[in-house]
Amino acid sequence: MAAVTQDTAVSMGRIARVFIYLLLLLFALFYLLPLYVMGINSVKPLAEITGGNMMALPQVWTLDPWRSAWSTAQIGVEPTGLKPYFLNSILMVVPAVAISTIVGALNGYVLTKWRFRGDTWVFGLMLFSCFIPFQIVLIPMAMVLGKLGLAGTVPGLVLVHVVYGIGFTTLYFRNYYAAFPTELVRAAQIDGAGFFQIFWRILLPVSGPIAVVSVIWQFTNIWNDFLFGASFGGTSQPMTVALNNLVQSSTGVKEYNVHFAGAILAALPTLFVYFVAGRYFVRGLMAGSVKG
Amino acid sequence: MGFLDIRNVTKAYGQVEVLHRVDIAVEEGEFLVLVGPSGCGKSTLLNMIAGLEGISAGEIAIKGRVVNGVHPSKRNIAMVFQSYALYPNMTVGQNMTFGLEMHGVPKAERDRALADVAKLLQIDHLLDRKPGQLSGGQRQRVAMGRALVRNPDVFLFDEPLSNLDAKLRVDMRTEIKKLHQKLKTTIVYVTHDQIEAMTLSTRIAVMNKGFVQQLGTPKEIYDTPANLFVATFMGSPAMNIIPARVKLVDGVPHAALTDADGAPRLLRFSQANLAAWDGRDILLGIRPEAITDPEGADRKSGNIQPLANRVTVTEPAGSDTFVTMTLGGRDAIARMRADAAVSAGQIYEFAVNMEKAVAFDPATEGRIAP
Amino acid sequence: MSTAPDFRTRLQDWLPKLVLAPSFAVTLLFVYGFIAFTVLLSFTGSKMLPSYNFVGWLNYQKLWALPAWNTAIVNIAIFASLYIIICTAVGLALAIFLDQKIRGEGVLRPIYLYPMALSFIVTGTAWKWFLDPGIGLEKVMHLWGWESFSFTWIKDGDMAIYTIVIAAVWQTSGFVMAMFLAGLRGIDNEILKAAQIDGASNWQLYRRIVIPLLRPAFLSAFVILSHLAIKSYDLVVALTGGGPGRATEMPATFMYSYTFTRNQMGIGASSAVIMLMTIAAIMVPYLYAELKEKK
Amino acid sequence: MRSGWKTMIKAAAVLAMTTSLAKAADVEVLHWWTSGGEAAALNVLKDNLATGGTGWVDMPVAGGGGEAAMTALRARVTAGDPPTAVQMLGFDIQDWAEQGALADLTATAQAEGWDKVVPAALQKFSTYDGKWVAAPVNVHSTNWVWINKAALDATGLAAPTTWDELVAVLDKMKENGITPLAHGGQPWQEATVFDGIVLSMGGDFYQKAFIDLDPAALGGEQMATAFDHLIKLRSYVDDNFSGRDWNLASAMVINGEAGMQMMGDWAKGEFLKAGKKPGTDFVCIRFPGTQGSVTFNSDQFAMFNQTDAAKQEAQVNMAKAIMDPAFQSAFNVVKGSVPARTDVPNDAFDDCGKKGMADLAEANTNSTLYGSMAHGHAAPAAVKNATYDVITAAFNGEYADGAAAAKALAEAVAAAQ
Repeated sequence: MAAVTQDTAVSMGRIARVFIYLLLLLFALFYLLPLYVMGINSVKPLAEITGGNMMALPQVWTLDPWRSAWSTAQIGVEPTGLKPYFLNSILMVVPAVAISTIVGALNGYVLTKWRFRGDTWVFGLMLFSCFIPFQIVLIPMAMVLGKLGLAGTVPGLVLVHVVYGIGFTTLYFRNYYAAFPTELVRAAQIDGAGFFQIFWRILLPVSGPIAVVSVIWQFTNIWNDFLFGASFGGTSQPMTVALNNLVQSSTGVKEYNVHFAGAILAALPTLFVYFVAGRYFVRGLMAGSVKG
Repeated sequence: MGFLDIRNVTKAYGQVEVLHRVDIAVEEGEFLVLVGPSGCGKSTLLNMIAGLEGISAGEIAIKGRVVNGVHPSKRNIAMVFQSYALYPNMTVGQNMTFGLEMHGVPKAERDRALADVAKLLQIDHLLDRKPGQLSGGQRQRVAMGRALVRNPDVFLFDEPLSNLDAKLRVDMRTEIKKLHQKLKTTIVYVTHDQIEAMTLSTRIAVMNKGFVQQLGTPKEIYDTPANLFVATFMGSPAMNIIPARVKLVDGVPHAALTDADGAPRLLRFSQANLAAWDGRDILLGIRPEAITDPEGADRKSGNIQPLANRVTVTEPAGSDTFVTMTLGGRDAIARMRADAAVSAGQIYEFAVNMEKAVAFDPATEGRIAP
Repeated sequence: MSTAPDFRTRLQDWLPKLVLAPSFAVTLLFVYGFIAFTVLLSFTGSKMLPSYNFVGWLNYQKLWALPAWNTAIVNIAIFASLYIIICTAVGLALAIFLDQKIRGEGVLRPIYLYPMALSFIVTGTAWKWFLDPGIGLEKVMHLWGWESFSFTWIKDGDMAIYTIVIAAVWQTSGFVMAMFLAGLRGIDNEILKAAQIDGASNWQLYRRIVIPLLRPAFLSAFVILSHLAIKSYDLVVALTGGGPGRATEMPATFMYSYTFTRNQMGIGASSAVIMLMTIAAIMVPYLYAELKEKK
Repeated sequence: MRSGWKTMIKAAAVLAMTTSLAKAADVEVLHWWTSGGEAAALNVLKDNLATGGTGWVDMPVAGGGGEAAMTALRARVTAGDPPTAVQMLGFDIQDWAEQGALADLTATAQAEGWDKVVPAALQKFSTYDGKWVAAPVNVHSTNWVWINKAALDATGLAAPTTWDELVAVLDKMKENGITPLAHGGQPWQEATVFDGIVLSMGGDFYQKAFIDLDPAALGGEQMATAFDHLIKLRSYVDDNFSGRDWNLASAMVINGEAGMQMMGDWAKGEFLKAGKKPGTDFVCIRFPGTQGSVTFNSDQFAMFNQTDAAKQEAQVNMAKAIMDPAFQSAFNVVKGSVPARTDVPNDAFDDCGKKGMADLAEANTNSTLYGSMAHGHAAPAAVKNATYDVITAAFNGEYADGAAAAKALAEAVAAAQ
């Protein structure tokens, strides 16, 4: 593979190559711009922001906005900063991601290795859950959660996220497992492994790449959700709702530097996940999900 | 009652029957090969023996126990797959003992069985590697080792050599044959390669379109194919099938056919029962090795018929030379000695061993003689 | 000599379906049940909370008579087509360029990809600033000495929708790039070698061989982008709040405001039904083709 | 790894349990007062309640003047799990009361004599069907104009009291090279300005058009003139107004970039925080032609039905605490509004605050206290938003003239009813 791409690259010529690098860098700048604006303005004193250039480096560097956003900014009646909400988000995201990924993996396993009459129909129906706009489900979801006694609780929120996540996770795992040799499952059956043993011992150990895709996808989606968090979070509101409370406060001086610091804080986990696991993401996509 | 009994087994997907009333009894220690083109139902049958697919009708018994509905792991069978189906996340050793582990065999015993088999297959040095680090031949051995460790009643092989290159395939074929002779286990082996079938088996079941076309020893299958399909499927190059008419000359049946130039020729049959077919069209089947140069003709044969014919193409293959000619309007191949002096366009005197000739009914395609 | 399957085998037969059943049941209720509920609501005179006084097609008649809904339809048409085309073009170009043995690919790729990780609740303010002539790009250019530079789209009712396209492309084009990159890396190199031996130029190689081979990636990208376009809500709220005036109203914002802030749940539901039908019209043929092919 | 999960899930379960336990004798308050000053003001209430043994569970959902909070509320009520008390504006209270979702506070109200101290116009929103369902916290009046003193002096004119004077001042400011009118392009801000314009056409007209929703008034000549005035005002606003937050518009007036802003009394806080003094640095006047009349909005806490007796008691405690004159004074000093009770002493308030209280009392006695259309105190949400649509469109120049806009307004309001 290396040989061929090198061939094409070489024959592209020096000028074309410089042009490509230039274009790639230009796009990198475009993508980084909002992050730069947020970052640079989160370490300026407020006066410098209101009077100055949004792109300029700070004249006075300060970490106060970060400290304030994290632990002292007013969120509701309490000057708690975003800190407690961070924990709320974690308590919600971790189980929701874990459950939806595991359920998706099991579904993908059944839909490819234990096929039955009408399985594609079942899958097709499940897939539609990926495409439903969330605003539509708000009211009926509230009714169901109320009936279940889960309204305003963390388990309720986890349930909601799992329900609208399994379409995606099932899709990912199904496409990935479709390429996994069915003979291995048969061999394991003859070896005496049961349904779960095969899953646990044979398929799960090789599911790394797609699990990364599924986890990244679910993690970012759930972490970034605002609508469900605000509506069903009750007293354990997630980070996004707190950030919104910080940024959207109706009156008073807008402390933009604190807002930006808070925004970056709220985005740190997802940024971390993307930058650290990003390369596995492309690899995972290659491993199956793009094949459709 | 055999060791492995397949009784009137049928497989249907909804309305579509893909396997029709298969009936085979396999004796202990037998090496049965299921051979046929792809889609003939041979793998389905194997999977049904393994328990990987359900049985629509009929029954399968192993050692007298009907196993319909019994879980694959409880049939005491082992299977070697086409792709070897080695678990990529486990080492060779773990792969081989996984089945024992699943059956609750204690670790010490597993290790002993593993050591024995690894030694037998000469893969002791590979036990800590992952399948990804093995060559094709090594994987093949590991796959067999995994089956052997289980010490099953019946071994099932699903086209185990088809992923190997030509040279390795021949080596492994010999290896499997040796192993069978040494261990005397009962084997059911699926392949689409008729040479594998011929060399390995003690008995062959030739399958096509969901039917067993013929069940017999390799010699029976080769010499007296039950029908046109078996005749042409088994053997390479394939048996020559030549349209002819039976003609009685002095009460003895002859095959009347035309040579490359359209001139009529007569070849005397050895099979007297063909007299009943006097004046009717038949298909004459002659294997390439039964058409030779006169010096290369089978000296033990009691019925060598001369046949002068024009040569179309010669193909020297080192050990033999294959000669193509036209007979009865179709191409026919003769297998000559390598040094036979024959060239294209020339008329040459061939010797036809009519003792080996087979005749088929053009309508039913069934064998009518011998 | 029993022929009945033993217990374990029977359990193993049922287990796969048992495992799948909860997901399927949940989907039936939370997706199809809710859709049915929404359809039902769209025929009622629900205002603040769901009520069950049926009014026939009245909500739909009202909906199509509303100028704001027509604006939303026009906007989504402009937005979706531009967004899908630009995202695909940018994603494909970046993927092809990145596939040229670029040094630093490991750094560039996450940079292109990261916007997908951020919600507009996080980046909304930064974008608003950036697009605002008073503090953003325009002012920066002026400060840097380019006095005649003008970029006031977000304040212009006719142009504001394009700023939404810019931000949306920013967010998802990297993801599309990843999908194309995965597709490119999956192409059999022997085919490329063969094409080069056949004398294809780079341009021809991509146009005639590579891009047609990326068809599955194109399809996946199209499906993902089109449903994101129809669902786009955060983006609009964060950037323009639907303004200037109602120039950037979209079906999702329309549906939300009628259902939750204007106390006209019936009309909101009927707009939701139209959205769902549009999504279904795109998804169902795609899913049908995809799943049928694989069967 | 596995045990890690377990503890995590356990922790989540425990957390969920404790929060639901804590609810028993607490008030759970849904509100969108999240900025520093407001939250500090709410903290007064929280502390008052704490001394009486009633806990406070905070559920803030900010954004869009309570839109997000109202969505969350809808989900909570639908789920059968409403918060105890919810910050609410005008007609939302009536709408929720109509759904039968609100608790009856009449007994407490009678015992405390609320009907004697709360202005009648406010009571219209705090009561439904003769029953008290909400406790009003404050009264904001919306028909204010905030003028930069220096900019006004530069025109050489006096603070305007009529439309023509206003136009003269604005023109002069334009000549002086500043943005005459600071404005943020958000529907509610445009509606706030329009409230003032319509009120300047006369209180009766305002009443007929926005409260009675009389089609003749809505589509008539006077309304056409009002729209003409609005369109005229657009010409005094800079081009960069769209989407601007109101406090940024205030900042323009504060630093002299702009001449004036038409905004409710909450804008005062911005001026004070910037260290500006009323009278010397900035001037606060009623919208020209509306002196003596007040359009208001009022934040109230609506109490939602609770079955649990302990919660009901907590609810009553909270209502009492809100109506406590000391709290009303303390809260409104911070918030910049005036107390919802007319009997609160004005000692703690500054000059603008005192003027606000006096204006309110005067308007109350003269019956010239009107609910603000822009802030949902004149007509229900559907009508309000339909009105917004037309006003915003008119401000952005989408109608040929005021008459066309007036016609559109009458149609939109009719359609929304």
